Amino acid sequence: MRILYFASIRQKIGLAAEEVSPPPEVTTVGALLEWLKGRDARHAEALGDPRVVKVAVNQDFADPEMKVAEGDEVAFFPPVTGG
Amino acid sequence: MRILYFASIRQKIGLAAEEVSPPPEVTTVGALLEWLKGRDARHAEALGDPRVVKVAVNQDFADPEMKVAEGDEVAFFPPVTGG
Amino acid sequence: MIRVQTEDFDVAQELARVRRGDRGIGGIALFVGVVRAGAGDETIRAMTLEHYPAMTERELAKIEAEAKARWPLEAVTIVHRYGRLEPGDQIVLVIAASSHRQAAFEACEFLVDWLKTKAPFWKLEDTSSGSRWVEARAADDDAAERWQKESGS
Amino acid sequence: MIRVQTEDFDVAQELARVRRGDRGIGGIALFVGVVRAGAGDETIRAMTLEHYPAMTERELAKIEAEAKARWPLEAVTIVHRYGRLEPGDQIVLVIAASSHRQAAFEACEFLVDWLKTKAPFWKLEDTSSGSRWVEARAADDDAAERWQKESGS
Repeated sequence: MRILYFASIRQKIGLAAEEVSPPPEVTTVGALLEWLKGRDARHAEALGDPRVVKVAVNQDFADPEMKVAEGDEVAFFPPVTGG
Repeated sequence: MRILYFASIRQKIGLAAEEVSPPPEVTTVGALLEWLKGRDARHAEALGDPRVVKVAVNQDFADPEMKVAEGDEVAFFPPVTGG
Repeated sequence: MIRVQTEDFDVAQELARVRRGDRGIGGIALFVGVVRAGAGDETIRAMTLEHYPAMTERELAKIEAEAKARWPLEAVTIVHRYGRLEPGDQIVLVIAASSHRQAAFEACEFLVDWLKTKAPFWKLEDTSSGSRWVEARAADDDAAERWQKESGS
Repeated sequence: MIRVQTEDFDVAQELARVRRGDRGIGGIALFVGVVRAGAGDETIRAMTLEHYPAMTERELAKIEAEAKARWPLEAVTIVHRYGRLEPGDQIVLVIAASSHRQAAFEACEFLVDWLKTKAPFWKLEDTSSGSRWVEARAADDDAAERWQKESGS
């Protein structure tokens, strides 16, 4: 599973992308987020505040309940500020 | 008093401007309009429908009650369609 | 900046003039009105805009002042053409620039709505079925009316 | 027409492209977003826009399709820049052209509101007091939200 980080979340984690293989019980966006937060202190801090962590699965905005699986591209980022 | 006509009203009357000297009892826009309508059939027809006759006195939109006097410039025109 | 002219205008040049030197601008809303080629089944061959010069200048100045009083604007531009125009020709340009996009959008729309109902211009269309004066639309009055309500409340 | 690019854009050229060949257009609403020089007491030296390329294209296409479904539009253009920009630089251009001005205005405003809340761009400001990520504004969410309500009713 390919994980992407953008903007302040990318800066805090210090990575733009990583390949991960979460355990089989990680089947939703919410579970994946919790699992990633358990990786190290930087992940925990960068992904800690649910109000400022937005998620996209395969380039579409996603809810915590949404399913994720091997092969998906999952992106974590703060609220967008374009325009 | 200088009278100006624009657009369809100008076309119907066949004049863009005329100098008039209404009698002393013509002191308002409304009275002036009635007096002009009495001049001839073309004036009567062009100025006959109050819904489509707008008035400006000295380049400001005016109501029928507004005063007019010697030296004023009074314009009659249909509703505007600019923009 | 207000101009009433027969010549065409250059949107890029007017936009550059608005932006020049003002570093507080964050959003610029523009409106360009053009002559349509037809309405319904008819073909429009040309359009002639007549206006009341002495009054036009005054009304446009009032409209501009009103917009500047209502919104925090860094710049306003109104360019309105008169004379003979053909389908595809530009008729009017309105630009409103502000530090905030919402103010720019609202002011631009307000200016166009007021132009349509308060600026002394009249359009004569030369169509495939003859020449005729464009009639004022109730929808334009309604569009202008909503700004009255907002100011009165 | 959607483009995401580092290069600057030419408003006149984009406007000409929209107008070219379409004789049904009566009104064109445009919005140009530019980098402000400051916010409050701070001076902004530069701004860097980051985006999520694969998702940006998809979201912009969705936003464009949504606008075309809601309003009778003859043409839509969205150009959004990314990378490093300086005060006064253009960031985004939105053009909506329709036979009716009201549709052009509404669609243009809708597109800008949705861009602000749905397109995956992030702004890093380099200010006189350090570098910091621009925070999303509740006002932008509210502005986008009103279009949701209108569609849901």
